Amino acid sequence: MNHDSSTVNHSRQQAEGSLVKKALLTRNQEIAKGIYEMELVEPDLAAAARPGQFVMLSISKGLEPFLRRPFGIAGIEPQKGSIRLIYQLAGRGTKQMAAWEAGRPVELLGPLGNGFAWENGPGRAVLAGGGMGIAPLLPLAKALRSLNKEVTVFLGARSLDLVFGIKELGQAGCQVQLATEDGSAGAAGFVTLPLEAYLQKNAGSSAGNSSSAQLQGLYACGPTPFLKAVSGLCDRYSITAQLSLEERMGCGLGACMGCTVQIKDSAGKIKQQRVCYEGPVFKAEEVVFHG
Amino acid sequence: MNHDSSTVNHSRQQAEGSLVKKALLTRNQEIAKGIYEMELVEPDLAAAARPGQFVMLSISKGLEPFLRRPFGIAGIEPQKGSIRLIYQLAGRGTKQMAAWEAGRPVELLGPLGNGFAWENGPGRAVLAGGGMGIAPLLPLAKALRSLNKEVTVFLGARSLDLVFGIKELGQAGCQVQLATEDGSAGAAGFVTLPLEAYLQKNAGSSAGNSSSAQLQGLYACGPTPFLKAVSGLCDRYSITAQLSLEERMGCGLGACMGCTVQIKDSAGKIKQQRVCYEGPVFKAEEVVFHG
Amino acid sequence: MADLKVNLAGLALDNPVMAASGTYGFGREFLKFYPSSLPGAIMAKGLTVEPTAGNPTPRIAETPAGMLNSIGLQNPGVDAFIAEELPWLKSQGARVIANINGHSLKDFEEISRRLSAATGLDAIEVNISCPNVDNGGMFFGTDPALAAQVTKVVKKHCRVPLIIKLSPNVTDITAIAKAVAAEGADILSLINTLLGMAIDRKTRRPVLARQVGGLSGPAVKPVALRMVWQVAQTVDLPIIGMGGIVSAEDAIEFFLAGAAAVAVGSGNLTNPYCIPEIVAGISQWLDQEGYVSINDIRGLALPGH
Amino acid sequence: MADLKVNLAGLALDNPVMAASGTYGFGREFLKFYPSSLPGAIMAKGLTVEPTAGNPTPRIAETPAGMLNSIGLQNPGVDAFIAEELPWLKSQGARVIANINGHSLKDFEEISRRLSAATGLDAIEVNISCPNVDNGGMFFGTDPALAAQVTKVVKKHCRVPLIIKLSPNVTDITAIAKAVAAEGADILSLINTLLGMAIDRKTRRPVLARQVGGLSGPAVKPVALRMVWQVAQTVDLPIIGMGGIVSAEDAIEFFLAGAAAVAVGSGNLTNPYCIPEIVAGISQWLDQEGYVSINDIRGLALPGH
Ligand SMILES: Cc1cc2nc3c(=O)[nH]c(=O)nc-3n(C[C@H](O)[C@H](O)[C@H](O)COP(=O)(O)OP(=O)(O)OC[C@H]3O[C@@H](n4cnc5c(N)ncnc54)[C@H](O)[C@@H]3O)c2cc1C
Ligand SMILES: Cc1cc2nc3c(=O)[nH]c(=O)nc-3n(C[C@H](O)[C@H](O)[C@H](O)COP(=O)(O)OP(=O)(O)OC[C@H]3O[C@@H](n4cnc5c(N)ncnc54)[C@H](O)[C@@H]3O)c2cc1C
Ligand SMILES: Cc1cc2nc3c(=O)[nH]c(=O)nc-3n(C[C@H](O)[C@H](O)[C@H](O)COP(=O)(O)O)c2cc1C
Ligand SMILES: Cc1cc2nc3c(=O)[nH]c(=O)nc-3n(C[C@H](O)[C@H](O)[C@H](O)COP(=O)(O)O)c2cc1C
Ligand code: FES
Ligand code: FES
Repeated sequence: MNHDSSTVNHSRQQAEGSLVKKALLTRNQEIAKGIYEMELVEPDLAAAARPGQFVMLSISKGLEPFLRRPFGIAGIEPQKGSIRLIYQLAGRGTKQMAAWEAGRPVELLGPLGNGFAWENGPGRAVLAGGGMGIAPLLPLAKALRSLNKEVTVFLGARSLDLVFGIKELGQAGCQVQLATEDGSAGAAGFVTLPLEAYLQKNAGSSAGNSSSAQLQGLYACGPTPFLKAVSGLCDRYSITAQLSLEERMGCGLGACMGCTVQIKDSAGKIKQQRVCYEGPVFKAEEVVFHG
Repeated sequence: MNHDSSTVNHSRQQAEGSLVKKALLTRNQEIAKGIYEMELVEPDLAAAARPGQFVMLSISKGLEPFLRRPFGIAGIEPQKGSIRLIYQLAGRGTKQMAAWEAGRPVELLGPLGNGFAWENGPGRAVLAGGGMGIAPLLPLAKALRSLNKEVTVFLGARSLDLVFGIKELGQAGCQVQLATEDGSAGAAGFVTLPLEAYLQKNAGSSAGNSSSAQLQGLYACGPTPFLKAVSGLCDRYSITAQLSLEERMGCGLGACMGCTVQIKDSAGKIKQQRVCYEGPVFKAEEVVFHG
Repeated sequence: MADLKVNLAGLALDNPVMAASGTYGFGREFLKFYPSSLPGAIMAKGLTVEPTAGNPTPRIAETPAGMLNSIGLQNPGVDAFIAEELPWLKSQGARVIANINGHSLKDFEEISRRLSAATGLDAIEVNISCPNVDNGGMFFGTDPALAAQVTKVVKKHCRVPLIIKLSPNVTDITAIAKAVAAEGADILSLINTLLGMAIDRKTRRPVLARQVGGLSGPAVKPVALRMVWQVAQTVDLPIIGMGGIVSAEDAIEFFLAGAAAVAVGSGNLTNPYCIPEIVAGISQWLDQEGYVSINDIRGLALPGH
Repeated sequence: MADLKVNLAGLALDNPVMAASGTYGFGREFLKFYPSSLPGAIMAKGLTVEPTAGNPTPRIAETPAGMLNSIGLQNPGVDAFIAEELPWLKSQGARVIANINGHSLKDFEEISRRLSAATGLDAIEVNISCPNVDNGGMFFGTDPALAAQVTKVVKKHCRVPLIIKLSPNVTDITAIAKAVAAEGADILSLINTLLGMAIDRKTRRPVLARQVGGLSGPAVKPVALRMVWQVAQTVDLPIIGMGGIVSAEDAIEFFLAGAAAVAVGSGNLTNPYCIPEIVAGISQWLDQEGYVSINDIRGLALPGH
């Protein structure tokens, strides 16, 4: 992703050297209920990674599990030569990962896919993360803050014990608005409610806005129904948005056509695009939601 | 195996409690080229194990590899609560085992099968091991020595770097005769040559024997062609022998009929018997060799 | 506690987890681990009219997430089963299903005739799908007309629920299912093993003495699930699902695919406690998900649910 | 250094390790890892006459030592292949095999007619065995007469070696092999995927949107090996063996079973360097075992060797 581009730019950040990397696991700990954070040191990876990109982790050298596992990059620290992943226990792959100890070499492919795009210079951005969708927004929030943008992050989770990243976002100078479905913290209910309230107030012309800077766009990641709702809001309030999508993946490389989504261009023509290759980040108005 | 029985006795040494055991790996080191020795602590197992019995090791908790792996018990130390296994790198199971570090819990089934039988009191025994077949003869040699029997052990190996157990046998007070196929140590050629020379001298009536005690029997373990040759010698020199057989195993428990061999009774009637259950030790004269 | 009882066309079982034929002998070897009454039923080792020696060894090969076997129906013959194994198993409180095999229709007729005199038998399973014998065996299971004939012949003498065990080595398993259903099969069990092979790079030869063998274990689970799911949509008979079940999770998938009960085969070889662990795991899962009975989850993954 | 060159009915390749159709796109994605000229040949993603969108997602599920896919032949259509992908691949020095599909004989005729005008194509592979499309697809591959018809239709327009790709979802794969051999197939490739299914315990539904999918990966290797071994004994055509090959050891087993060349499918997804590693591994093994050519080990595990 090119930081200088002013629109979503799907040109690939070509990785230096091979995409197959061996990284050193330096930290692996539970940060919320059933949610772990892993730090991996691999300087080339850390230098090349952009917010919104992902990696395919190899869980075992053998056949079990057979496929690699995709995880969004949740932290990028080129100075330390490290990236971070935040993952939730889902099945046997993540269960094995949770047992890994620091010092272990981890094989992965990455960075993969195209990250988020943004305009250079100041401005205002809204980020909305549902559940694990918060993870890939963390490095994005920091990148936007480093350009001195005002960043408001809406975090939605089922309950407080599944929330992570708030402190990190606060330290980076983001406004954080939390909603939990069970009301255990922040607003009760879906995070799309406070998000809608915010958009209502802040969208459109910057006149009458609660903030001075212009709202440049919205970035969202989370479960499909959440993205669909966010997409609807953006449509209603005429806000351009970028969505990070998920699909079950075979290769993560663009070869198997396993992760195809329907993307419609401005003329309304539908194309098949690969989440792993043309995505995972797409313009909200281009994404065709089914069902 | 009942130590008091004077003939091969296939009654099963009933294990106390469950056959499924979790043992602690306390040592795992290379003792010859590509040959490793593993010490496992599990007091019930050490107390129940008899020379000639085996265990089925679980290599992984998952599906890879799928089946357990059979290994003869190569050392029994009830006082230390431990047993030893000696294994050669053969494929992916043994390769994984070689990487295990002390402190690891190892799941296994055992002790399984029926061990060797011997007469109580002094006497004289010959043991013949080919290749890895030496492993299960080690605890047998010690048990026989503890009854003050004279024990001569014939060890055959492809070359010197694959030989193990000599020192242990020497310390236990056994006579050891080594033969290597490449002549790198001991007699050159197959170990059946010096064995035959020995049997020629010592078989039959104890009159004219080089030793005073009576030759009570021969115990052999090794590859099938070796066992077949040994069996032929025993036949020729009218020596009763016990052979420990190998077959590819499914369950190790007697349930799958994977490890069947043909055993003929004294009337010449052929029965199907399971190496894992009625064996692995059989009387030489009962074993039907094919091909 | 959820109710694990199932009733398959009159075959009433305390729980739906059976031991698959050929992986459990006649139950004796597992007595060291748990009572023979624990499995929903024990499908005994495949029987033939006369005692059978089986194939030469090696009979076992390992494959990725699975195994091959070419046992070749080694068994003491149906009479020994009736005289010794069946009474012993019944004395242990086990539910017993005889698994029968033949090289000809006459064989099937004879073995079912002899079994009709046995007391205590809970069901008969007809193996028309064994890939490990030369004549008969799988042959009967790959042609709808032949499968129907075997069913008819056995049905004549069968006084207990009749299970036909289907072969996965066919183009269309639903055609076989329909054919045997039409001739009076009460229950279907599937799948038997897939015909496979392993080659030894060192010797350059097949690993198994018989060259080919039957593939089982987790590797075949996707094929087994698909076939159960297809057959459940085709015929209205209870299905005993098997093929690769080694955990409660696996078993639950078969119920969702439409099975009324399941059987564990290779899993018994790698983990002698496989069946009790699966029974406990299913029970726990049903409770956790709020189901009252195992029958409540049957077929939930079928179209139209 | 052992000679890795093979010649399959005129299809001469520098090495016998190909990329299997559908797992390698049109080669572009692997250029990041190694040159497109490295594989013996690239079997391009399955083509249809018109551009095809494929099936809804999820299209991928993981299974023990394997995977299911239900891509449904998403592709840009044969014309785009001829205009863009083929010239590009040839400019990279690749050997290119077009994988063609159809819902009707007319489709097969049309697509082969269009391909007959393409320059640079090294062979055509006819997929009569895709389990992931509703009409046609596997249907043609499960009946000897239909398989023969497709072969005949394509043969008419085919100016390059003609490969027929067989389905494993059949009772007797040798019958199909004989039928297509009789109509002029030059080479056989096998196996395509086994029809399978995965069920999600949480949703109680099939994992794949299309419910069933094609099983591939190491899990199916024993079935693939058996079929190659059977077909090699039945017809006198060179065989491209595939199904579960992820290592040089796997590949060698296929040669021993009678394959003249091999292809790597799912292995490309889990390890982008799978093909070069296998090429190097085969070469090393041949040297170590003292073989002069890969052709020397072909069929060593067949009866009579
Ligand atoms: C681009 C992308 C980025 C992702 N980023 C994250 C992240 O940052 N943190 C996180 O916790 N999770 C993330 N996921 C989801 C994550 O990949 C799955 O939770 C994980 O693969 C589950 O593996 P498992 O073995 O534990 O579960 P299993 O249930 O055993 O998985 C079985 C199979 O299904 C696939 N699978 C299961 N769930 C998903 C899913 N939701 N999406 C895609 N494939 C799935 C697995 O890859 C595997 O092939 C991401 C997915 C994608 C596609
Ligand atoms: C009763 C018995 C006692 C044994 N004792 C010893 C011992 O003390 N030390 C030792 O080094 N080896 C012993 N073996 C052989 C040992 O079991 C095999 O070498 C080992 O299982 C190979 O496993 P692997 O995964 O490394 O090889 P792989 O080639 O990957 O094995 C693949 C499969 O073949 C089976 N297998 C391979 N070789 C043999 C074999 N020779 N016998 C039986 N099964 C085999 C494995 O169990 C496995 O299922 C014994 C075998 C038996 C039957
Ligand atoms: C060692 C072994 C022996 C078997 N013998 C028989 C048999 O005698 N009769 C029969 O119907 N099925 C037999 N089977 C097939 C199993 O009953 C079962 O159908 C198959 O293994 C699939 O289940 P699994 O994957 O759980 O093993 C045998 C399977 C194995 C592994
Ligand atoms: C994702 C995927 C897509 C596939 N698409 C095709 C295809 O378009 N045409 C075809 O003939 N085979 C297709 N196949 C089958 C493979 O070419 C191959 O026959 C099969 O996967 C077995 O090999 P493997 O076990 O090495 O994957 C596909 C397989 C996979 C995994
Ligand atoms: S996962 Fe293979 S193309 Fe995207
Ligand atoms: S290994 Fe199963 S009976 Fe011996």
